[in-house]
Parts: sequence; structure tokens; C-alpha cells
Amino acid sequence: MGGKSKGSDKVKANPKEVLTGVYYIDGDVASGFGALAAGCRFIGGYPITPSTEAAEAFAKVAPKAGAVFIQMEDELGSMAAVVGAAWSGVKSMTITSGPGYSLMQENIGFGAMLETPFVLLNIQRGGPSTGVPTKTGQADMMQSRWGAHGDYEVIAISPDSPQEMFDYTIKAFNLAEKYRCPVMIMSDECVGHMTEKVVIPPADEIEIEPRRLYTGPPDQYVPFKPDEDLVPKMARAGDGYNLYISGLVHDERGYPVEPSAFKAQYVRRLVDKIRRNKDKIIELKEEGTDDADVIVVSYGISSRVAVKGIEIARERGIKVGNLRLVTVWPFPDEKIAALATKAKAFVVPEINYGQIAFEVARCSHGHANVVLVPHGGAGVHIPDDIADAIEYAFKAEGKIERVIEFKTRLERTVFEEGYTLKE
Amino acid sequence: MKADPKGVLTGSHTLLGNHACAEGALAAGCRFLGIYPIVPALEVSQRYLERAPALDATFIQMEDEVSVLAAVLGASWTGKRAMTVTSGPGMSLMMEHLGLGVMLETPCVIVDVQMTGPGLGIPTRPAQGDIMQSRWGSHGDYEVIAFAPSSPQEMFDYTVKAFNMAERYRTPVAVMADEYVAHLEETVTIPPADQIVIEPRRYYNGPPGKYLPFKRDKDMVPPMVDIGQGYRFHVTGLTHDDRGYPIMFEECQEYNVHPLVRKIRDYADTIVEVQEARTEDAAIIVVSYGSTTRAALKAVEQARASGVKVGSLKLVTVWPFPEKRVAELAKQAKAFVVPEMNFGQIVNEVERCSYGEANVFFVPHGDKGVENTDDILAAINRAAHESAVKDGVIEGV
Amino acid sequence: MKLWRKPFDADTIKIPRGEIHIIKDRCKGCSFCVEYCPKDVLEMSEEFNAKGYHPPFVARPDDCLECHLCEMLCPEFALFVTLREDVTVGKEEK
Amino acid sequence: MATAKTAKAEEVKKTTGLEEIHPMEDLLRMDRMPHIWCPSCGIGLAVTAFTAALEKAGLDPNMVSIVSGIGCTGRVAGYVKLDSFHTTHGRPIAFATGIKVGNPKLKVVVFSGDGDLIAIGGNHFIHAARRNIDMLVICVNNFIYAMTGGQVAPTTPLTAFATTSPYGCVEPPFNIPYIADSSGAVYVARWTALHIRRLTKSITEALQKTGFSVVEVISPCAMYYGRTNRLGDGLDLMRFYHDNVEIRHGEDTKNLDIGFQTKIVCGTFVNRDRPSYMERYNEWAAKAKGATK
Repeated sequence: MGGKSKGSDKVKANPKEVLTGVYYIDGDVASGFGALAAGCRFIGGYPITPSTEAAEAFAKVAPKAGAVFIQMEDELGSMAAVVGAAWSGVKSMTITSGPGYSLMQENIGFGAMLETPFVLLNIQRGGPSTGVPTKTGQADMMQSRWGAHGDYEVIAISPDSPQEMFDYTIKAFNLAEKYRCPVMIMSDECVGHMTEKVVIPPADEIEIEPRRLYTGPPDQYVPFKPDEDLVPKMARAGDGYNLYISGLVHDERGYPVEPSAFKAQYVRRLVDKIRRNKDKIIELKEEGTDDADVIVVSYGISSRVAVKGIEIARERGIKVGNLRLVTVWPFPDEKIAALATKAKAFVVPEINYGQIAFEVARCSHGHANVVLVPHGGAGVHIPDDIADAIEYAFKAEGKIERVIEFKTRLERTVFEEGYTLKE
Repeated sequence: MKADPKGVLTGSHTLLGNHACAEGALAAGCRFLGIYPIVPALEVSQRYLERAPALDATFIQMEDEVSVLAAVLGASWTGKRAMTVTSGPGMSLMMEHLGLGVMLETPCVIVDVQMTGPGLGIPTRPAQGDIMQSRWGSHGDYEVIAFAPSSPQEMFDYTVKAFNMAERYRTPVAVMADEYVAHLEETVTIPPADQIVIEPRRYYNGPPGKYLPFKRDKDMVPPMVDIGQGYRFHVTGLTHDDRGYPIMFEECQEYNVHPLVRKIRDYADTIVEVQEARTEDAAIIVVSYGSTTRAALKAVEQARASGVKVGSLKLVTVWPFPEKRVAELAKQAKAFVVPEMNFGQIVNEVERCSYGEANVFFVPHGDKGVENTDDILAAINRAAHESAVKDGVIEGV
Repeated sequence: MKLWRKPFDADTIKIPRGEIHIIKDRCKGCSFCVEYCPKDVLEMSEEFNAKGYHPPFVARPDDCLECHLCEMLCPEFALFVTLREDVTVGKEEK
Repeated sequence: MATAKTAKAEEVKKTTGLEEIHPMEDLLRMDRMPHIWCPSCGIGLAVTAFTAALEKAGLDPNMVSIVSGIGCTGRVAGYVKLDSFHTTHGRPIAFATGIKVGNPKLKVVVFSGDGDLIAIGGNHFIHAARRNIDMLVICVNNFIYAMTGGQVAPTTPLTAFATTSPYGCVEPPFNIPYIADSSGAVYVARWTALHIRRLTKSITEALQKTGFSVVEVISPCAMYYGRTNRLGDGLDLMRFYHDNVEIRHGEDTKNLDIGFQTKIVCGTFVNRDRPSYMERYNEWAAKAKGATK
């Protein structure tokens, strides 16, 4: 691996894995290249529209860097293989979309329970169920937080361009290694299939978080004894530590806990290690939120569409702020709570019928109204809908104790009398 | 319509929670149980199998939880009331077919006997860590109905309610039990069959050639038909129109998926069910569900005895969440105390729906698990002394 | 139909003649029917159907023996054969 | 079979006056034609054989339900006018098990692709065979994942190219008849889309069996398998079948591997009887009912 960089314990990317250059590629392919640049050595995946191009891109370039792509028999197998690969010491990732994501939930929870660093790229599509495979959606956001059973926390970041698909895949691997938890790249079909310029810098300009390996004497190794940031050091199969890794609730030695000897702390640390480090993980892009009357909160592709909506609303003379959630989970509770006391209302455009909008409402504690601009999927918002929602939020009087579902043009046309679906 | 007497074991019995759940299913007319064995949900199938032959009820153990819910959905379309029982890990494996059940709008019941999670967790220890999963576990937009029983009697009653809701709204319904309630043995009184109201399946009775599997009635619920009646209908997990044919445009996604959400969200008032105790003059309200309610009610009594004005709001339906009632109570009360056997799930909903009108104290999953009356009591007392309303959830312990 | 000698039961045997119906707009031009017709009755045409494919046309209608192989080998359900009339071998010779 | 059909076409033409009535139209959802499969794809032929066999087997279409999963063949359910279910990827056999056990009087057919049945759905395939659930599984094997754009499948022959095996497939493929036979299927046959009459006869036989029957249909996929491996168009693939298929009925299923562009052995390999799942289940239920009376 590359030399150590000053300050953080990050190292430089390995030149063999970085395809330095300027490309004109789609988001999926950019993410495949990003994975390689991040030092990912294993991708276990299963073809599913609209994410397969990422796996294909990685499969093509993987041999150059001694990495492996394996197409498992299904998504369950893929997720299990990824957790296994991580414990063999390599950085590993899987790539999927809606239905595959649901199939992976058991092994995501299993991975979270073992505090396994891995990255999951979800190119969201119209749902639920088979839904609209070839078109976009953002309705897996709450699933990324709550999809598996039991208590655990994840990190979720949402790119909105092929360049960010490359950059955020590296960011995702770094976060996964740093906090030993699942990191979800919640992209979508628009960003995945959008072709734009992508600049891949030289290897020495890319910082990689190496795996936090235990290097002390083998007999004193306690696999789940955390460092002060609540994240334990990891070991690898084959390093002679005779690891005992179990999905059962385990104590610091990794040994399963008898039901009567259960300590909440064994499981609680899985959530605390993210909540305590929230400020170091959360990344937002703010613009014009200081004196704004209405603040648009958005993420992923919707944040790009929202820019146009905000522009139109500002032309109508409304002071509009723009808060883009680069990291959706952990959710920026404090930031929303602070902005709620200053602004009149939040407007949340997202391609679903209300998910992050409920989180914004939770954190605004009634200090600001919340207007959701919904969209069923298989398409993106119309900027004018966002602008009208901002205007509606600006004019709405008094405290409205519910998330207001703004009626979009699409909803009005589809549900007016006499509308018939065309083939 | 009334329950089929053959399935109803009228009388009062001492039943294990899981056994009561099986009796509830049989009383509700369930004649198809598909399972994959998982601790702590095994006893439901043992009880069902004892009663099945006399009722010509069908049972199948499939090769995994993914296939079991698929089989349940298939059986439901043959006109049978179908159910599966599982626990955490199995629930996670069923998320894809929960989505298929939502999209095909297929009535069925999923009983989740929650264990301490995540991962393989502790199968023989209760928790309530799957609550948010039951709402958000599958991909895409949809709404669910979920009940949370606190006793073997409620394991019986809520399973009957679940089947009725599933048929009424043509949707999968979850019963979010847990290992404690499931393995508790208490008296369960089963009323005579003619006192058990059963929601009949809403069948299509128009001309055979004209049946459209997704043509919605006024309440957005489409009537059903059974396989083998000559309708030769088609249903698909793809976004579809009334005929069930896939049309994958924005308009059809709105036309198909928005009603999936609204047919439950718009009727939340009629679906939501809560049990309130002493909330009329309560300054502090303990919001609880499932087995935690047992400890919560004890804590409320003890606090009342020591002069604290506290009431209890028990969620019979966890989903849809009683948003309006919580918002109303937030104005009347000073604080909510939310004990849960997890690290913060329903407490988020209480925080959202109180809209800053009341403090929210959280009593997380502790070492003592279900018997945490004194933790709840401590939180109540802390809430009593807190005068100012602060934003955000305050850890009660 | 040319025969090298006249069979004894020539005037009793009836050989079917088929009529081939082609639903042009459903054809996707895979030419299976042309390839596997035992009597080479069909050929690909130059005309275009609604989707821009070249459907087949019946080049030698009289050779069709109504064996239905073209109908069965059409993946698009775009072609079927009906019985035109039964021709007894004997009569045709005269 | 052909003459009965032409009579119907005649009579339909007289009654409706419509010129172009394809004799299979009462078993197809004509309002959805033309279908989505690529030119020269073999799935249409499998459907043709199935609908013809359905008539020959003399089954009441109202009592037949068809289930398919995800993938090109997954769309078959949408085109066949029966109670039809388009379910999730890999789970049609599980869904169909629910239907069969839910209402044993129904005839259940699972019509899906090699990826759907043997990759993601492999586990359910072997279990349904083991249980001998009474259902017909028609597995259209085009050696590739076509719907998602030409990825490698567990049936892709060694060294063949696919987008996720850019340097040639490194995994030896499954031998589907061998899996079905060893797991307990009562009827196992393999034909190519070219052998349309024998395929129809084989599906008819399978429809009349009680128990888990499997008919594998080797089908040309010019768009992905043919193009990626430079094997020409659909017609070239069909010509390959014509010159390289050996019909060996009763052959031991162990010897039915398919290499890259090697001989393909077709025929009916297994035709036996075993008590079906419902027969054993009803025996148990009767005993149990007697005991608990």
C-alpha cells in the first residue's frame, strides 16, 4: 500500500488500483472504479437492474489489481460472501438494488453484529417489489436504517453525480474501516445511469483508511474490546488469533452470552459507536440557510433537481436555504433542530411518499412546519413543484402538526376524473 | 360474518402465548400455516398441527423463510387464510416477499416473535428490536398494519384482529410479539364462535370476463377472486395497472403505488387502536406496547400511589402509529415516558408526534429486560421534576 | 406434385393443401419458418412491417402440405396454416 | 392436433369475421401482443409448445395456474391466459408450492429461466423435487442472464464469455436433468426449441404426470449468448442444434453435461412414479384425523 500521510493514520492509495485519468462514464462504472481505488479486493454481487454495470466495470478491471469479482447464486449469498471476505482481511463490497437489498437484510444485520467493515452500493429503483427496474427511486432510505432485525446503526451517504459515485465509494470504504460498520451508498438509477465527466486523480492524492488491525501479542487479543472511540481493533482469519466470531450476542471476547448473563452494553455499543462519533461522520452541504425563511432539505438526485426549484422560488422573492444531506444516516438531528428555530418551514423533496421528511419533522420539534414534496418513483421531481411547495410553505400560517404532503402536478393529473393510463 | 365453530376452542384455558396465537389463527379461519422452524416461535406450529387434521387445515415447513412467505402468498390466492410465524432473522429474510405481498395486495399474517437481536442474537431472550423493521424493512413505499400483544390472551385476540385487518385492507399484517409473551402461560378465555366477528374476504362478483385484479373500490381496496374459478387473471410484482399488466412509467407508478400507501394511511383513524388508562388528568404519560406494557402499568400504579399524576397509553396497533392521539396528549401532558426493549424505535415516533409540546423520556433496553418497572418508575419521577420542555429525547435512566 | 410413377391408390389418397396466414406486424424477421419449411414454400419479403422487420411471404403456395411446422416454429405466434382443400393425387395428374 | 386447431380457426373466422385468428389465441393474452422477447428468442417456441400441450393434455385451463419468476422467461406468465403469477426472482417454485398445497385440485406449472430456477432458485428446485410436489417445471435454458444484460449463469458452459465472466466462464455449469433426477423428480426431459413437436409431446406427458416433472428447453439467445460468444444469430444457434443434438431417450442423467458448443443430448431421461407430496400428506392427515376424532 502507499506511504503514510501526515496527521491522520490514512495512507495513500495503491497506484495499481487507481485508473488515474479523465473519463466520460456513468455513475455505476465510476463506482466500480472507485471501489478498486479504495483498495476493495472483493465484490460479491448478483446482477440486478439498474446496478449491474458497476459489477461489470469492476469485474473487468479487477484482475489488474489482484481483486476478485464473484457472481454468487443470489443476493443472500453475495452478502454472506462479502462478510466472509471482510473477515479474511480484504476490503469487500456488494452492489444491488431494491429487491436484492431486501434479500440482503439478514446478512446486513449479521455483518453489523460482527462489526464487519463493508460497503453496500444500492442503486435504488421504483418500488415496492419488482416495481420499475429501469427507472429511479429513493424509497429505500428508511430501509437502509431499519431493514434488518434488532438494534444496530449504519452510515448512509447519497451521491448525486458520477464524480461523487467515484469519490463517495472511497469515502464509504474509509468510513467502514474507521467505524467497522455497514456503509450504504444510497444512489439511484438516475445517478447510476447518468454519464458525466469523472476525474480520477493520481494515487497519491487519494487517502485510504487502512484496516485497524490488532498487532499486539496474540494471547492478549480481545476481539470486541473497543478503543476509546468504541471501535474495536480487528484481526484476520489466518493470523493465528484463533478467532471465534459468532452472530450471537457476544461479550468482548466474542463468546456467545447466556440469556441470563445478557448485558445491554454488548448490543448497545453497536449503536453508541455511531451516535457518539456522529459529528465526525455527518457531512452536509449548506447554502443560504442563515437568514432563510424556508429551507429545502434533500439528498441524492433530488438535491440536484432541488437546485432548480430553489432558483425559481428565489426569483419569486422567497428567502430559501438549501441543505443537502451528503450523509443521511446518522441523521443530523442537531442541525435540523437548530435550523428549525430560525426558519419558518422545511421543504423535503424526495422520490418516495415520505421517509426523510418524517425524520426532519422529528427533529424540528414543532418549531418549523415540514412540507413533503412526494414522488412515487420512475421519474424525478418537476422543479416547479418544488418551487410551489416552497411558496406554500412560506405562506402557510401557524403551526401544522403533521407532515404536509404537497399535491404534485403528477398526482393531480393521474388522479383527476377520467384519467386513463396509456400503455 | 361469524367464526367457523370447528376452529374455535370455546372456553377458558391456561395457554402458552404461542399456543394462544395458533388458536387465534384457527378461530379466525386460518387454514394454511407455512413455517420455517426458529426459536422462539416453534410452539405455534406444534399447536396448529394438533388441531389441523380435524379442520382439514394445511401445514407446510419450507426450506427457508424466503420460500415460506412466498408459499403463504400463493396459498392466500387459492382462497385460504394463510399465516407464517418467525422471529428476527426470519423476519429479515421475509422482507422481499413482504414487498411482493404489498404489491400483489395479498392478505396474509406474519407473526414475529422477537428475540434479542441483531444477527443471530439470543433466540431465547425477548426484545422489541424489529418494530421499525416491520414498518420500513422492505424496499419501496408502502404502509403496514402491525399489532403488539402483551399477553397470551392478546396473542389470541390480536391474531384474530390481524386476519380481519388483512382481509379488510387486502394487505399483509404483522403481529409483533416477543419471546416473553410467547413463552408466558396465562389464562386465555376463548368466546363462543358466534361472538367472534370475522371480516369476510371481499370477493368480486361481477361478470367473469370483466375481472380486474387491481380495480379499486371507493376505499382503494380491490376485490379478490380465487385461483381456479375461471377468471384467468394476472398479477405481477412489477408496477401495474388495474388489469395487473406491467406499465413502467411515472404515471403508472403514481397510479399504482400511491393508493398502496393511502389505502392504509388515509384510514389510519379507523385502524389505529390504543388502550388508555388514567390519562384524563395525567401530567406524564407512559407510552408502551407489547410485553413492556406489563411493567409500564405496574410503574404507573406505583407512581400514582406516590401521588404522581401519570397515565398509560398502550399501543394495540403499533402501525399505523396513533399520531393524532399522541399530538393531543402532548398538549395536555408535560412529558412522555417511552420504555422499549430496544435502543430507540417507537420513541422516535413519539418525539415526532409531540411536536415539541412535551418532553420525551426514553427507557432503553436494560440488563433486566422485561422486569424493568423500577427503571420506568425512575424515569417517571425524573419527568415529574423536569419543568421546562426540552427538545430531543432524554434518556430516562 | 411430380411423382416418378403413379401409385395404385393414387385416386383415393388425399394430400392436403394448406393456406398460410401471416400476421405481418407480429413478425420479428427471425426466418425460422423459411428455414425449416420442408417444402421451401416461404421466403423473406422485402417489405417492412410496422416495426421495420421483413416478414416472410408465401412464394410457392401450391407446395404447402399443411404440416404446420412453420406455425409451430414461429416464436411470435405470427403465422398459422389452415386447410385450403384436399387434392387427390390422381386427379391432379390428368 | 393440427386439424382440430384449424377447425377452430375456421369457426372463429366465420363467427368473428376476423381474418387473422391464430389458433392459440384463446390461451394467450392477445391484448399484450407482440411480446417483449427479442427476434429469434426461443421462449416464444417454449410457450407455443406449452399451449399446444395444454390442449393435447385435455386439462381444463381454468384449473391450471402458471407461476414465473424474474428474467426473460419470467415474463411468460404475463402472456399466457391462465391464472398467472409473476413473482419474485428465484421463488416461483416456492410460490407454486403454496398454491398446490393450498388447493391440491389445481394443476400448477412453473415456467421460468435457468438463472431463476437453478441459480437464485436452486434451493427451492431441489426441495420441491425431493418432496415430489405435483407441479410441472419448464426451465428455458439459454445459458445466460439475458434480462439483466448478459451476465454469466450457473448453466453458462466453461470458457464461454459473458459480461461478468469477461475472460471466459471459470465455473463448470450445472447439469439440470441430473439435479432434477438426483433430487427425486418423476419426469425429466430435455429438448431444444427446434424440436418443437417432441417438446410438445414431452410437455403433454409431463402435464399428465402427478409429481415433480421437469422439462428443460435449450433455447437460442442471439442477443446476448450468441452475440457475446460470436456464435451468429438465432438461426445459426438453431442450425447448431440441428447438427449437434443427439436424441438418447433414457440416457443416464449423469452424462448430460453441456460444454461450450459441444454435442447436446436430448430426450426423455426419467419417467417414474413416486407418491406425490399431497398423497403422503393426506395419508398422514387421515391417520391423524382418525387419531384425534
